[in-house]
Amino acid sequence: MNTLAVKLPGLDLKNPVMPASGCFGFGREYSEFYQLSELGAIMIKAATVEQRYGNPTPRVAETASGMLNAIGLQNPGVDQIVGEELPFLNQYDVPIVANVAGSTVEDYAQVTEKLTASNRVSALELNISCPNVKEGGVQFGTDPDLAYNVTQITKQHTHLPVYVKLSPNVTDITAMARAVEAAGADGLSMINTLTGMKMDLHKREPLIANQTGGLSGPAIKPVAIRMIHEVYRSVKIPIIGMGGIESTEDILEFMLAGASAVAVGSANFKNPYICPQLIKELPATLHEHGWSSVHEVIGGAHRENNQSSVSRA
Amino acid sequence: MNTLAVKLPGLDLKNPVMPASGCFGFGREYSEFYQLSELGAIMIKAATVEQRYGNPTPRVAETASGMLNAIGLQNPGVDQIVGEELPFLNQYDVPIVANVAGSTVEDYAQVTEKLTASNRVSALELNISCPNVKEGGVQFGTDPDLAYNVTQITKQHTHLPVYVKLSPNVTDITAMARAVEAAGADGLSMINTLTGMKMDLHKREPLIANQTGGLSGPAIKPVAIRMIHEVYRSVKIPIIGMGGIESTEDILEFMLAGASAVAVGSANFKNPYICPQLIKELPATLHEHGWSSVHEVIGGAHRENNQSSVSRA
Amino acid sequence: MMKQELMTIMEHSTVAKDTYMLVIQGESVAPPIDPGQFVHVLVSRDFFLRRPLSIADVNFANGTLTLLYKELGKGTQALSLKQVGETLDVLGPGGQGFPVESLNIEKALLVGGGIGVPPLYYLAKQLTDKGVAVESVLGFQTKEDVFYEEHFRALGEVRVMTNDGSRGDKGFVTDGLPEGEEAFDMYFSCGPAVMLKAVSDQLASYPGYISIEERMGCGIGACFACVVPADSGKGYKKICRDGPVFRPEEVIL
Amino acid sequence: MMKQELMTIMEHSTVAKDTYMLVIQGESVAPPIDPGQFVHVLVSRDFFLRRPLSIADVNFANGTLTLLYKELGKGTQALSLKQVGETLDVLGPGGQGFPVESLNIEKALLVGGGIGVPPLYYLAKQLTDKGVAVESVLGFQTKEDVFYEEHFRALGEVRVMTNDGSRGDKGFVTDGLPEGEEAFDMYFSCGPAVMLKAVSDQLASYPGYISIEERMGCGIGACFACVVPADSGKGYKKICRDGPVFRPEEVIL
Ligand SMILES: Cc1cc2nc3c(=O)[nH]c(=O)nc-3n(C[C@H](O)[C@H](O)[C@H](O)COP(=O)(O)OP(=O)(O)OC[C@H]3O[C@@H](n4cnc5c(N)ncnc54)[C@H](O)[C@@H]3O)c2cc1C
Ligand SMILES: Cc1cc2nc3c(=O)[nH]c(=O)nc-3n(C[C@H](O)[C@H](O)[C@H](O)COP(=O)(O)OP(=O)(O)OC[C@H]3O[C@@H](n4cnc5c(N)ncnc54)[C@H](O)[C@@H]3O)c2cc1C
Ligand SMILES: Cc1cc2nc3c(=O)[nH]c(=O)nc-3n(C[C@H](O)[C@H](O)[C@H](O)COP(=O)(O)O)c2cc1C
Ligand SMILES: Cc1cc2nc3c(=O)[nH]c(=O)nc-3n(C[C@H](O)[C@H](O)[C@H](O)COP(=O)(O)O)c2cc1C
Ligand code: FES
Ligand code: FES
Repeated sequence: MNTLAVKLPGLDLKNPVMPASGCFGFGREYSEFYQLSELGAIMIKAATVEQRYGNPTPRVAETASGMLNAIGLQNPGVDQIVGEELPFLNQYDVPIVANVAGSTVEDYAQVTEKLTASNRVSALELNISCPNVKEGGVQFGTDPDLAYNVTQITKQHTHLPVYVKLSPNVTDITAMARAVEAAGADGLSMINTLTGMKMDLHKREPLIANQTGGLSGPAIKPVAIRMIHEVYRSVKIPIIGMGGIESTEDILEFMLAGASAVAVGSANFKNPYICPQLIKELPATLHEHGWSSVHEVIGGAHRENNQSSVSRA
Repeated sequence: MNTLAVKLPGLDLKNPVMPASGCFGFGREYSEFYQLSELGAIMIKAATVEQRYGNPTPRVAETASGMLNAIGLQNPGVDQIVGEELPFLNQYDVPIVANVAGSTVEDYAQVTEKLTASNRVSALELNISCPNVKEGGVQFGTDPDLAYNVTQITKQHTHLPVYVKLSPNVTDITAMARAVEAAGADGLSMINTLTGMKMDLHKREPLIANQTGGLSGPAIKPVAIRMIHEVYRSVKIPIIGMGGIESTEDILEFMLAGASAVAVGSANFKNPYICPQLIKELPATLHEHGWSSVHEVIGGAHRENNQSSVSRA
Repeated sequence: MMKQELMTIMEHSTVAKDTYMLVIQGESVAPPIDPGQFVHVLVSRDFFLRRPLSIADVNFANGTLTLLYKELGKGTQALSLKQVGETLDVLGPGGQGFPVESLNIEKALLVGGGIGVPPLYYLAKQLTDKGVAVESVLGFQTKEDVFYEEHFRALGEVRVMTNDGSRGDKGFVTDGLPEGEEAFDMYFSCGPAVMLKAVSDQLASYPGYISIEERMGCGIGACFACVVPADSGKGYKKICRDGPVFRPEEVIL
Repeated sequence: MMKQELMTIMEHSTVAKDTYMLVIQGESVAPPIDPGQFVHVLVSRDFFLRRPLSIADVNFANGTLTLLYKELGKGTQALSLKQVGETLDVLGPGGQGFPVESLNIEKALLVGGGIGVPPLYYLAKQLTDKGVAVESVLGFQTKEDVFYEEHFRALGEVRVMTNDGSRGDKGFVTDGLPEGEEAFDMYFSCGPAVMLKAVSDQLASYPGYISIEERMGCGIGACFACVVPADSGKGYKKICRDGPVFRPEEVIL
């Protein structure tokens, strides 16, 4: 069996490592650093119906072992993404996961249709968890009924597998996971950022213009692993894990907790080569810890008690 | 006006810095490092009706800019705390805030009565947010109705001011804050730890014996500041802020967001002298940023839009 | 071509109050590097984000870049403690700089404020190399903050402005701009946003280029952290990728 | 008295595979310091928790402590890179050590496993100083891991056990314990929990002391991280405060 390959709904991954949405743009910039086809997949920046400008600046701030961002879903709009960004990415032999966002259920449906019709992406990632836009987005991500609804309607507008991206800013993440599974989600991606704030002592107000921002980076890794561990026991659909991944050991922690594949987000900013580096080092780290393939790791922390007979990879 | 003094319900603080519950035991150990009377107040370890042994070990793990703990409310029981620990602490000229925990509403009532009857504490901190005990504790902290209930009953059993300690593991922290304010809480203390997990790659299971633990330290500071900022706008009672405080700049960030005083938790483990050091440095940091007393800082980030006319300190 | 490289610190010294000159050597130092381009520096593993710093001078023969930076926060403070011989994780050179090659001018006005002065030095050198006459107006808070005055003087006329008048003339850079027709053909400015706004308003009748600052994430154009509104507010430019140098009419300050 | 101090690294060398000897100097090194006590070390600002390390030797005249540690994770790895002359943030000495003063014995058996060996060296020195004869059984994984064998040999009889027999005898320390009546009066043991359990079971007829390890938060008794059940499970002891040295009957392993 191949050491690194993982098969997920719609995604035939040569390895389980992909850049996370919003941290890799549409791949152009990173294609100057390495061959994008080395990646397991690429999760591209959120697409909305219309072009969005996003929030005022400053949009990012550094925090202890992490950062805040409040980009606000800036993107060129789904038409331009389909017309210009996807053709560029399709040059490379790598599956594309398109991140779908909006303010209303109709927005999600429309973006989904256009992305599906393009025949240029392998799967959709439903962003119901962006904490940085005033309307929409975040409510879908914190109310199981709304999440059910938007997932179900999205599924009606596409034949592509749908991964729903969960927000960690909830009391019970398993309720969210169960709701979207019931609505037909093919997989989950988790976690999005934790809502946070930093003060500017000189200006005596929040440093980020949007006031709050999404916390990412190693700071949130323990929360991500806990939530993936909880959700793995609650649903049968596979999980793409993310939140603070910086090393191959981190990847194994996520997989033990229950992730079938992982995404690397803000660490790309620190080290533009991080994804191919992790992919290269992963086999050695696996072997060092006594595993011969990533399959053996997935959900490993549940092995003793885990009743689930589903293979998630 | 005194630079550092803050007056809160039941607490006449010579300065706004106190050690956080669970990170300072009952003060004995730290009394070997410095005079406890230098502190603004002391928040002692949780008290339950009976002695509790707590969770199996390992109980702590290091994470990026933070740590996980799952002590599980180990404590010698309220009788021994009243009989042996409080008399020791009462030697020092420093207000004591006693942390009340339990599995049932009756537990809270009983501990509250005994602590009140002792006449040895200045205020109570209602721990409805400990994520590390299987039953009780955490449910009270994530359901506004339960939180209302336990707060109201506690208030019926004491004349002491009650500060309710909020859990960050909720979708809407303001709903929790409003509920306990409506139930008669005199103040809030926030935040308790975020639930997290770390994997032990050798054992292929969670490193903490309890599986999950509470994440504390600078990693959670942005979440704490965001929640305090949100809650400050939603209620009129004062807030004691905590979560990752390590420097005087951190204190000012918490105060700008809306905290009237602050507690220092896990940073005590890194530097046993941290509390007196922060107290000593605070006036200089205040002046450096153009303030002459902590009063001017409290809620400062809300000044422009803030309708509240209540002074919280 | 943008690269990530562990560059070696060759020189590190104080040039003014809290202001340092850092010379770093590495293979990324290969033509073309334009004045106004920047490097994105990871000070140490203690930091999660890189810091953008302008390229203040280049020596292709030695393979070195010169950076001039001011200690303003934790990152630049930690940077100031780095010793000669240590390495620094540098991503760059990035962005679009000032267009020297394509220019057809005789007299250039350079207007720099504080830590906006560094990129103008390499620009001044490039311009004078090309035969363009350079006049500089450099603004600082007080005399202790002034740096590289002599370096600029070696390349052309210099007027120093300080807020308190403790060196040069008292006032802002906008108080020190040359007057009269034909004083210069084009201006080039770098400094805080308020200054750029004032300078570009006052010099609206001249063609010019300004270099803009914003907090950055990736520093390479992927994260949309560093945008500035463009096209009457409907569009945007990425400062790290499309800039930091823009024509004032391209962006909305 | 427990103190927090920036101690200076005087020596730092390899004594076995991934195993280092670190000599640090500071004012905290004042009597009394008992064998079995430990220091709680903040390796650098990159780390949030301190690391407990046993005191392996003390030199009051020079004001130095010797630590012996094995590189096992990120903290000890970062520690191994520290250079002589650098400082180290040390909290200590902490805990209750082996009670040498009050003992009235003639022959002591020391049983150490791996990184449990360090505190036994200072104990062996203290015991022999007091005229107690010392016999040591030291267990390691393989011959590359063996350290301080000669140091112990200078103080008494030594039997080395390795898991693979690559040095000394093959087996666990429990395979190497002396047999026969009156072989010793009291035993002292430090090592992994499983080893301590096996040793104290096998030597149940002798009085003894064991030193226990657990992950620590505060390291001073305030946080309840490092407890071990006591009094048939109803009570508990704090390893950092009441221990790390206990009588086996005091605690439940
Ligand atoms: C294109 C460009 C070129 C620059 N060139 C220079 C130069 O040549 N010399 C110089 O001294 N400074 C320059 N700056 C400003 C410099 O990046 C900041 O002073 C520096 O990042 C502050 O870091 P810190 O850690 O000391 O401050 P902190 O406030 O501790 O930094 C926290 C975070 O905020 C960011 N940040 C803070 N201030 C700024 C700022 N003014 N601009 C951008 N990011 C900021 C930091 O990068 C970091 O991510 C430039 C900025 C840009 C955008
Ligand atoms: C009282 C006492 C005395 C000790 N004396 C020595 C000694 O003299 N020489 C020596 O080499 N080791 C000793 N140890 C073990 C030593 O503390 C650990 O090997 C060390 O903390 C590992 O740190 P790390 O950063 O390399 O590992 P990591 O796994 O990266 O550490 C992560 C966290 O876990 C803790 N941790 C990991 N393993 C242990 C462990 N076995 N015991 C306690 N905490 C642990 C660390 O302190 C840290 O907080 C002692 C432990 C105790 C409790
Ligand atoms: C600058 C930035 C922009 C982001 N934009 C998006 C986005 O458009 N859609 C989305 O689903 N997640 C977005 N995210 C969240 C990341 O995909 C990821 O879930 C999160 O950052 C946690 O991973 P990390 O800690 O590895 O960064 C963004 C994160 C950052 C830092
Ligand atoms: C080891 C440990 C034990 C704790 N025990 C308690 C407790 O008994 N009661 C309580 O209300 N909070 C407890 N807390 C939470 C802290 O009081 C504080 O809310 C939290 O750690 C965040 O602050 P910090 O980041 O400064 O540590 C504990 C925290 C730690 C690290
Ligand atoms: S900093 Fe990421 S786009 Fe400019
Ligand atoms: S480590 Fe805190 S009580 Fe022992």
